[in-house]
Amino acid sequence: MTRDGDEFRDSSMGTAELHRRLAAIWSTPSGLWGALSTVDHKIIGRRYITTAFVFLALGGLLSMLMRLQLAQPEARFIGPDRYNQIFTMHGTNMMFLFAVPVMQAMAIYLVPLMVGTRNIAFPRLNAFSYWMYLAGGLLLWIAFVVDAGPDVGWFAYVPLSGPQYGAGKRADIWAQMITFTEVSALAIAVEIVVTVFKQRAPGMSLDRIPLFVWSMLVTSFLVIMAMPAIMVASTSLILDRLVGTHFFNPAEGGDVLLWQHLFWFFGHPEVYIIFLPAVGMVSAIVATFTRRPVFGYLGMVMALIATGVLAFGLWVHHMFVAGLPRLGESFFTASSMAIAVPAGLQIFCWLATMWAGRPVFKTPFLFVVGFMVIFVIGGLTGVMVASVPFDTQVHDTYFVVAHFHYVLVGGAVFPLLGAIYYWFPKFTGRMMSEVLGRWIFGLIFAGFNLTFFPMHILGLQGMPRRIYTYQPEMPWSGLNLFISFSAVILAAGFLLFFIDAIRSARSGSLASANPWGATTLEWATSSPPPPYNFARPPVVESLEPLSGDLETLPVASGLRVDRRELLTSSVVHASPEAREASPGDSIWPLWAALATTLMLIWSIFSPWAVVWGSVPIAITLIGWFWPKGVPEDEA
Amino acid sequence: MKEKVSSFSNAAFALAGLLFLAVSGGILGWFRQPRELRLDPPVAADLDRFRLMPNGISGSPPESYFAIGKPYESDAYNLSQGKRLYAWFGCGSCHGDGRGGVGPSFLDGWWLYGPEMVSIVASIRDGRPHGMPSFRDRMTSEQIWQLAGYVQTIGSYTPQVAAPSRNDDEQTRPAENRGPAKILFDEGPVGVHPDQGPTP
Amino acid sequence: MKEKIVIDLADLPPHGLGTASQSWWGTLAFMLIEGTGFALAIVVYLYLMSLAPPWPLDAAPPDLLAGTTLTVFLVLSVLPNIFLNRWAHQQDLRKVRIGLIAMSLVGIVPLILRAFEFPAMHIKWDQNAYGSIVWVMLGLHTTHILTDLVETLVLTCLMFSRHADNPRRFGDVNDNAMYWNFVVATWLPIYACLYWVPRL
Amino acid sequence: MRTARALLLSILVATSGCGGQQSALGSQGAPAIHVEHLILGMVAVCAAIWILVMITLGTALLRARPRTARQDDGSEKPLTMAVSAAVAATTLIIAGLTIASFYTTRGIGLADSTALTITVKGQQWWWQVFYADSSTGPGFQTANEIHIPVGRDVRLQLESPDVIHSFWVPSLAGKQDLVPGRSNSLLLRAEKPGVYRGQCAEFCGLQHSHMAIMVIAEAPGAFEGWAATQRLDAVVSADSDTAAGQASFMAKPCAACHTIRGTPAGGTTGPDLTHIGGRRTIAAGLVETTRGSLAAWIADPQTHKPGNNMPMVSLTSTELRNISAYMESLK
Repeated sequence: MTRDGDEFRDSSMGTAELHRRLAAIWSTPSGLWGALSTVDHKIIGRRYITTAFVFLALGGLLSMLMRLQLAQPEARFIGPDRYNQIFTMHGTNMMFLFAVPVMQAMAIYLVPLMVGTRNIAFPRLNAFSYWMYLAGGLLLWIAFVVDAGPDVGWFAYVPLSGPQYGAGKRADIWAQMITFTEVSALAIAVEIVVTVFKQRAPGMSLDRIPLFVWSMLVTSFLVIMAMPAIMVASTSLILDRLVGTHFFNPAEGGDVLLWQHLFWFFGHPEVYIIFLPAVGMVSAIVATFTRRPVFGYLGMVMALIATGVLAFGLWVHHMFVAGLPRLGESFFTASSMAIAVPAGLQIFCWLATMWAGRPVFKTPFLFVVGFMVIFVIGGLTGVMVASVPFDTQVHDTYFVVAHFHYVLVGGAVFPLLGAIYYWFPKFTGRMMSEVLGRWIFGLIFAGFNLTFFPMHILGLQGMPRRIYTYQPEMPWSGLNLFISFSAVILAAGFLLFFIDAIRSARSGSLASANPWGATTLEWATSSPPPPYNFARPPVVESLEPLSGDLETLPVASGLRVDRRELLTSSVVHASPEAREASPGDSIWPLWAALATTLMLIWSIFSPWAVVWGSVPIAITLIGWFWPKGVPEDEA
Repeated sequence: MKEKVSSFSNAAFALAGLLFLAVSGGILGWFRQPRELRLDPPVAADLDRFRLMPNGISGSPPESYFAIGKPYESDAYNLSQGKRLYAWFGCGSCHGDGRGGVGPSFLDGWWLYGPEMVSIVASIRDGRPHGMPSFRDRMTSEQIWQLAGYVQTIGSYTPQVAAPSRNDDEQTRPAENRGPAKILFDEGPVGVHPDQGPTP
Repeated sequence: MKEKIVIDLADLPPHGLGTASQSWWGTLAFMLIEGTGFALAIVVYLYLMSLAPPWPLDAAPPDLLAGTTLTVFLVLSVLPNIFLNRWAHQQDLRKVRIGLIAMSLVGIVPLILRAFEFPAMHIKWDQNAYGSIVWVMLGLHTTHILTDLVETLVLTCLMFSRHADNPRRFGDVNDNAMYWNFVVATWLPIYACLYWVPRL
Repeated sequence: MRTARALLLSILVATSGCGGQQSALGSQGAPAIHVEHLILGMVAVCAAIWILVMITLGTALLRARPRTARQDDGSEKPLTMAVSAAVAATTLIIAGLTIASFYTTRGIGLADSTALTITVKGQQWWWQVFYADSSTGPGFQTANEIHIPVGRDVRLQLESPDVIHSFWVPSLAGKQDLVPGRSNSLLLRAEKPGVYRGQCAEFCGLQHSHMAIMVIAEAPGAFEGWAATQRLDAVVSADSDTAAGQASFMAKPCAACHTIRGTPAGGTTGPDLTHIGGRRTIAAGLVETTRGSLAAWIADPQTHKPGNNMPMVSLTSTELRNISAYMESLK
């Protein structure tokens, strides 16, 4: 072991020299090899966010195709086979390839910055996670392009998705895509938990963690507890289809509703996996644009945790018409309604913050206001569908379609768009356009409400979901045509958003380190941050480390500059524990992801893939973890 | 400098992505599964015009069958439709789950009239001696081809990826996609069923 | 923004051990994920059982010998594992090498016993839902034994390489030992479920 | 509540005609009426809450503010009070709505054992309906159309031989799934005579969109008359086209899948056609039953309902005309 001399420490080093040395050790080399082997959380996070938004655009195109087909009764633009693939793809894509990954991607980029560390925990796992996500997304979309896209709904109920009724490999592709995205989501969840637990800046005790970080911590635990259920479910489905197990075959002791229990035990927490990060984003934006901390920090944290716990007690409300015992259903009505209390608390705390603060109506804040208007409607219709008798009339109708778009688009996409406007200068070093931002907000807000509000009425008028057409004598054609036109407004808003994002990334006005006057640590470093995030780890002395007229940032010194080193701290008080090495760039996560991809796709076709396909995975994992004799291996 | 690095690595990254897309696209394109829900009437009529050798064994399908890509042997949707027809038209009452009964077994590796599609289609359409009825007036020609394709997969010794999986019924033998003929053969000899009558 | 140095970290250790290390927490998180998976498998088992009055379905309860031997062996294997863990804490390379070789051998035995457990179930995965869940539970746990065995073997090789004498490696041995305890601990409820619940 | 109802109804287009009524609002059966009251009540409460929240939001954002910088900490106390009160109010309202929901469930109740029981099986993509033997005569089978007597509880026994479907006639009752391997039941009751349309509400494959069912509620006398007709075998009229149609039906693949009682046709894969001419619609609510629509359907079922299990049988125009005439005659 080398005893490191003082010349390798940052303690007495001049700023320019320190930056030069840190850049040398932390930068991602240029070129294809560098891009493929980087483990920088900012590069991977940006890549993740971009990919997720590409999937959003593709999913949006699908919804426009559906609106085209539904604009008039008995239209023949798209046949039932393709339409079923399209709506399955839309749901699957938006849930598994957009909503969950984009929220986790924001965390990959922001959480290490917000807790004041230099890279995410397990950065190579992070790289692996991205490749798995990309491979899963490509698998699904390529399957769709070649007319083998899943056509069983994003929920893939057996027996329709089972061996007898789901011909071909369509349902297997869906189930295996689940495996890809769940592996990547679980990996990120572990990284976030460990980053938040062990890598917080000195002094960032539990009561000084930013709300966004809290929300991502709770979300990560939800991912860890909920996603195994869908892995169990999708694996059983593939086994049923490939090797003839009988999990879902009632004639041999299996059960059709077992699928629904497993799916919704994951599926309901999934909603909160998407929504809770948005709570964090809203809190960050509200605090910055009302010029005061969010009211009721403790209440907000408690509400996050309560929502996370309650999320596991609601799944049966997706099965109210499946014929379960009445008593059980009543319990789930009560628990489903109860979750409105923590959600209400959060809304009231934001309202109180706005009341007491001094609102600045910049684009990110506009999206938060839009979120409040829309999400409250979604929450209230959620209370309605929690009631068993109410649900028997609206379950699987356009009322529910309206409800969850109000919750997911209103509750998650609006905050996300606000968050993109808010953190874009940090991501790219450039501002997005404030003028276009207002137009975009206006178009999306108006387009969204005009598109989705009428769907409540359609549902009550008896229009079921997942139909590729309807008959002319049904009284739905007028509203459907109206909705289809409104969807064009919504799409125009998103198109303008993409244009603004691309334009701003290339030629937006340059951003300072802290353009909004925010108070969390990610704004303490330059925009965009250097590869090492912070030249010296910041030290936190309050909930808002950058509040007031801060001129000097308290920092810690003593880290080495000749290896990738960061600080680990204790879980509760965040007092420094060790100077830990952070792994350097590596191509092995990519090889491991390719080997895993090979095995997972092969196993759709043959059970032996699990045996033979594991060999390359084992080899790549050994290559990944085998020490290379670099300084980061030292201790 | 930093800007340049990131834009170059982004371009390289995009290139790699496109390459991956193309390769995977090629691989999956091979498994393309379009579903033809409505067969054009002229094509359906042409399916009936296959030629058979004088002894009723083997022959050649119509040209149009090749033109549409031999869907009844390789397409999962048609094979699964064939499996439903097997149940709906009561094939099981003589052939059981494929292991035979009053009629011959499909699983013993012995095709009385040969394993070719046209022979199976002819058996279903025109019937055969010793009790196999003609289904000419009970099924359309497309249905007969679907059923024939399915019957072929039951006895296949090399399981096809596109072959149907198990039904949601009681399990009597491994499903078609697992190669039941091979599994049962490995378990022990499957003799000629005594009731099935003399071979032609 | 100007910086003001308020803490000097130079005296901190260059690597965290135990709860101070990230990999310890990472291992814990993965154990939580897999533990949830095992718990769900047991829930599925009990759910299917609740639907079927005669349980096990169409099979005798599993033979106890192989499974019980394996259980006793696994419980006993915790002992050398604890020693290995302690030696790794002491960073005693020679003893850790001995311990790892021992644990590699210990990891192979359950795989051999497991080969006898599958037939002891008196059912195959494709016979009915009972067979399916039983095979999946055994298979799931076997995967964990296998993964840990491979990890132990790799660590053993590593400990005989030039990278051996390094606190980071000893930390890896600690995490590996913790994971083996997890593999043993998860087996106990599965054992109870597979072998004793059908006898209730 | 009355105004809320009037408002909602005014938004809705009045629905009638051959399709029959299909709406959760404007219900005509006891279970659905209970739910409709709950729907209107909850919508009213929730709308009021939303308006209150929006007023608060607007005021919070736009209210005039003192020119001094950040307010001192003392001003948080009223906010704490306000938030606590709002949370308490939320809890109370939620509790109230939960109780209202329980009482609605109780109000709907369960069908008693004396209720008329009809077994409905969901098939890809049509409804098979069995009437059990009763005091007035033996049981019979029909498809895609259920007749029920007005003012009487009817218990539907819901089963599925293939995939999950969901029986939903919104004007009469909430929906209930048909789950393979399980048997569910649903209470149906119509207060007024009429035609109530419903359709499958659980995604069930290619033709989920075209899987409608008609519930026809009629006076008890009319219902018994209808049931008596259904029990009879098919009667062939003397018309020569019809007789020729019957001959073609038996000679062609049609008879392999469909049953017409009183004839050799005994297939069980497709719907029972014994009295198809007397049903309002064909192909599970796809089109009204006329000779023309029958001919169009038989000639090319895969164009009208792509993916359904009825094959395109090649027929001459005469055969097609005759078979359509025969179908129409099966009243």
